[in-house]
Amino acid sequence: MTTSLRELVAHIESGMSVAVPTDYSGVAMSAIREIIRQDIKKLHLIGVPTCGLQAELLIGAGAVEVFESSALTLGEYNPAPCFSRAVKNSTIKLIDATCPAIHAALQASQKGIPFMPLRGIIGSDLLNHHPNWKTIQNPLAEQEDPIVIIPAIKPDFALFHAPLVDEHGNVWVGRRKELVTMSQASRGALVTAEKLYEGNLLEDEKLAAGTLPSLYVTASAVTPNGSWPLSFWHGRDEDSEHLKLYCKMAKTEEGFREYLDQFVFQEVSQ
Amino acid sequence: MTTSLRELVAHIESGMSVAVPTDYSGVAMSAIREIIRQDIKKLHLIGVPTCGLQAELLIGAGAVEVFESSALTLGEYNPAPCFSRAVKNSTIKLIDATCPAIHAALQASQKGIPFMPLRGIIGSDLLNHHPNWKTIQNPLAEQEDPIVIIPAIKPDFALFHAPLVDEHGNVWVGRRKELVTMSQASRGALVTAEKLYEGNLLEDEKLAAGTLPSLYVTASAVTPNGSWPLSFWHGRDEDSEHLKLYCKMAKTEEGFREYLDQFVFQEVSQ
Amino acid sequence: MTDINTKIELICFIANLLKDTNHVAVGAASPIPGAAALLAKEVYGSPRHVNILGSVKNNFFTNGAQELFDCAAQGRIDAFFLSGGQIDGSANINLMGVGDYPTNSPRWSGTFGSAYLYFLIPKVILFREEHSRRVLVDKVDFISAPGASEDNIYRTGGPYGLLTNKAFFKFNKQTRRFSLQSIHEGSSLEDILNNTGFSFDYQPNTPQTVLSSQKMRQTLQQNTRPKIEEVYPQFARTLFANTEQTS
Amino acid sequence: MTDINTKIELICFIANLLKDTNHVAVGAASPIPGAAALLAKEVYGSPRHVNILGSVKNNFFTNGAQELFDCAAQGRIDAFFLSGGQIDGSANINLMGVGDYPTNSPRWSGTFGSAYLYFLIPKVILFREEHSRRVLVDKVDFISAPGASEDNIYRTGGPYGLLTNKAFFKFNKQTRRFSLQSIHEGSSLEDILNNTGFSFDYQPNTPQTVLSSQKMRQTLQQNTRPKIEEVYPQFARTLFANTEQTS
Repeated sequence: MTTSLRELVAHIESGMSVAVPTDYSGVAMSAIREIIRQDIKKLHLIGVPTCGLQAELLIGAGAVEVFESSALTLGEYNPAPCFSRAVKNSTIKLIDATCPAIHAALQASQKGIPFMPLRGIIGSDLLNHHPNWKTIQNPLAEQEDPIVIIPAIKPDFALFHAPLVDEHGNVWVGRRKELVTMSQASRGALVTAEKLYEGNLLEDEKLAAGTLPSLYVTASAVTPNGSWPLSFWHGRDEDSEHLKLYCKMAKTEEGFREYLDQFVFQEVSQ
Repeated sequence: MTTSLRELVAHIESGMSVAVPTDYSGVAMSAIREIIRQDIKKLHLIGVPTCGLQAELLIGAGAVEVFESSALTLGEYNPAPCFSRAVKNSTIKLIDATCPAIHAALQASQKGIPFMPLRGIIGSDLLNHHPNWKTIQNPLAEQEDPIVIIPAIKPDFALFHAPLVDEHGNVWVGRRKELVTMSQASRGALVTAEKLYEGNLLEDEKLAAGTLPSLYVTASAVTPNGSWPLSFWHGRDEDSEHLKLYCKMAKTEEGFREYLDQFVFQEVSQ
Repeated sequence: MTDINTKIELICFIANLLKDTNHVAVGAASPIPGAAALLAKEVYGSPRHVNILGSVKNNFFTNGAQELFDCAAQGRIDAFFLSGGQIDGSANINLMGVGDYPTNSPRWSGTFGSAYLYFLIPKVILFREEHSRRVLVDKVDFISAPGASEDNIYRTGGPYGLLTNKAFFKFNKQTRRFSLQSIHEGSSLEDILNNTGFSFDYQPNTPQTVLSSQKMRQTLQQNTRPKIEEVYPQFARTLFANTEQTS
Repeated sequence: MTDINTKIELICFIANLLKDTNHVAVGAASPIPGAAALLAKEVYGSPRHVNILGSVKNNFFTNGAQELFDCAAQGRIDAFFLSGGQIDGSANINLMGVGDYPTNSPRWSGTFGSAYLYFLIPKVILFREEHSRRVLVDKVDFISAPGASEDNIYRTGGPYGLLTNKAFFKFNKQTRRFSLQSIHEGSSLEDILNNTGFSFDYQPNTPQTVLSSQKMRQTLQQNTRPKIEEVYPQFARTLFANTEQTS
């Protein structure tokens, strides 16, 4: 039931919307590089709720038309060079949000409702620039009580890296329930996994509690070290040397092209 | 950190609202009998999303002022005699809902939002009788698009039976995520557990994925066989003989009193 | 036909209604639809996913009791079963009780998820074995869930048909009426007319319900049986009590 | 004061601000607030719950990334820390960038959860080590999250104070202004006035920030150190590089 990384990524077409998780949730970096190799363009990338190197690379490679998230951060390696250039030169469209609004928008899609109300936000300049949010009077309140409503976001795909997948296509995500939300909110999930689990994840009640059922999974590929060079919560540390190298190379547009040549295009598609 | 059943139940005061799960989620029947022994009255009982013997007993014992749920069912032992009498004689106030609306109301409380919109319902007579639901125009739609909004329900307590509790007050609920929702939606959770887990449930990533953290747990008591005579998803089968006996005895008001004497008042509080 | 044979025919009949689905969800106390879904999966390979609610082993939901409702709203459940203490000619169902709400007598269990799932699951099969004027009424006393909605109401699902132990009706969304499709062995058009409290469309020459194939009954006996036993042990005991009779 | 000693003083100072809390949440890349919360738990037994986000071991949330926000809305988080590329005299914070949105240059990371958490957590401590006119501006270029709201806006939380490596200010909700509470060793009122881009209330005789007690520094060294090392290994290495210096 699992597939190759190449076939997994081939589900994504230019112009689609793809939801990806934040660094600590499990980032499918191998798949991100494969997206660049397959020359998929005009993506609407949704960082749930923030985004890091994966958005930086895709933006640098010119694969992103719209970037919707609450932040793009490389953590201690900030600032993100390609993102900074893209913002300055307006080569991407930004939809800037705040973390719980990204979650709320996906949860609305997960629940099949058109919107979710959310507290806070009023008075933030985000509200003046966001193309979809709307402030309404709370229909239950007798006094004045403005509240922001967040329209549902229904991505084409959720794309992430998980610890385990089984041959039925069930995926163990553990405590990372935002991956469940992202997957159920999307048309389908594309998952790279560190390991193949022998057996059925749903037959062990302990594992089942952290399992995304195959019903929601479009394709999965066993991709050991799939989050490299980022860390993975269920395993590896980040490759700090590589990240430092990235920041150094990506300082200039030319250096970034060289980085792509060396670490993306020369990597063999699995 | 765990307490006695008596002290656990003593957190509940007359007039409070208590959310309890449906039979397959884990019902704290021992605690329900303790509520009757402690003579706690005027409860607003919320069956999430439906309810069975626990509501039937509490209603029969005169402990319930308001019953809010989507159904009261004894399954193959239907009809529920005390519930039927109470409805016929109008001795309880009914708030009849539909399952996803109960979930949505608790999720709204969990998210600290005043309401959650929900599809469906329009055209159901439920909508004509529910005291809190409201139909509004979807503020995002250009065409006519009525949608029901479900106000948040914030119970005083969630009360349920779980497989495991640890000495820190963390509770393992496995796949039964509605128990997490109920607990986070409430001021606090009161939990009886089949077993004490040696160690910290949060330190094992497999168990952590199905664990309700102690932050949300007001009190917990180790109560083996705490769902008796109902079945428990993580262990025991129902006591069918006892359930048949109950139905026989509770056919009349007098028989029900006798049942209470024999199986509730004569049971020793732990 | 024996009672057991009737049940087996109902199972096979429903299984045939499910062969174009990917994911069928079945309520907890519904052994005939549950067995049918498992049989269809066995025979046709579709539905691919069968979810028996309330079961631990045969329920693959992991996100709590709310997942069923979320999943339906996502359009990921293709077929479901509802029943009713009363069902009327507009496919309205009543799970609340007889008489005026809230002091119904008898009061039934309540509406469960029907007021929602009926709107969102494309193929809802109404299933009630009892075919009588007591159940199939002209107008339900309480609409737990309406059979049809105005055009401005968001609705992606609704009634596909009504199956009883006497007949199968399809529901016509345009006319908002049932039309009789076939009459089970042992019944007749006259019997149906006598025992149905609502008016419905029919042809004078309504065909008899086609009996199940021997192959299907065999698959049920041999392949699906252990799965049914796992989920509905008591029901399986009755159903497979006398295996000779059924093959 | 050495840089290390300054950090230790900041940790102890923040720990004292947290002793009336039950649950403190700390963002991922915030070692000083994180160490302070762990220290307060050690010294005062409160906060009882410390949640370091982004960490696996020291994060007890189990319901995904959304739980932080739900938990805050439930009123179950008492204190949190925010910072800003710019912070103005009305406690507005800017995490977006300098210049006109959307073509900011520099563009910072973005607003994260600030536009929400600032409204819902009662004790938000603004913490930024750099105390300069570049950071503490008269008016932020972009309001990621406002310091105060009109009375008709649902708001159960907001700024408690602002801590820098020069001083501590409290925020007055009524006047919507900061008032200088104390000046750290090595700075002066004049230094503060020179380096603060917004106007604020102050007394000419503003006291010096009270230095931490030796007992507290000892507890930090001896008891809290292993916990800090677990969460912030690199930070701990710097902080405890020369243990003699700090005790």
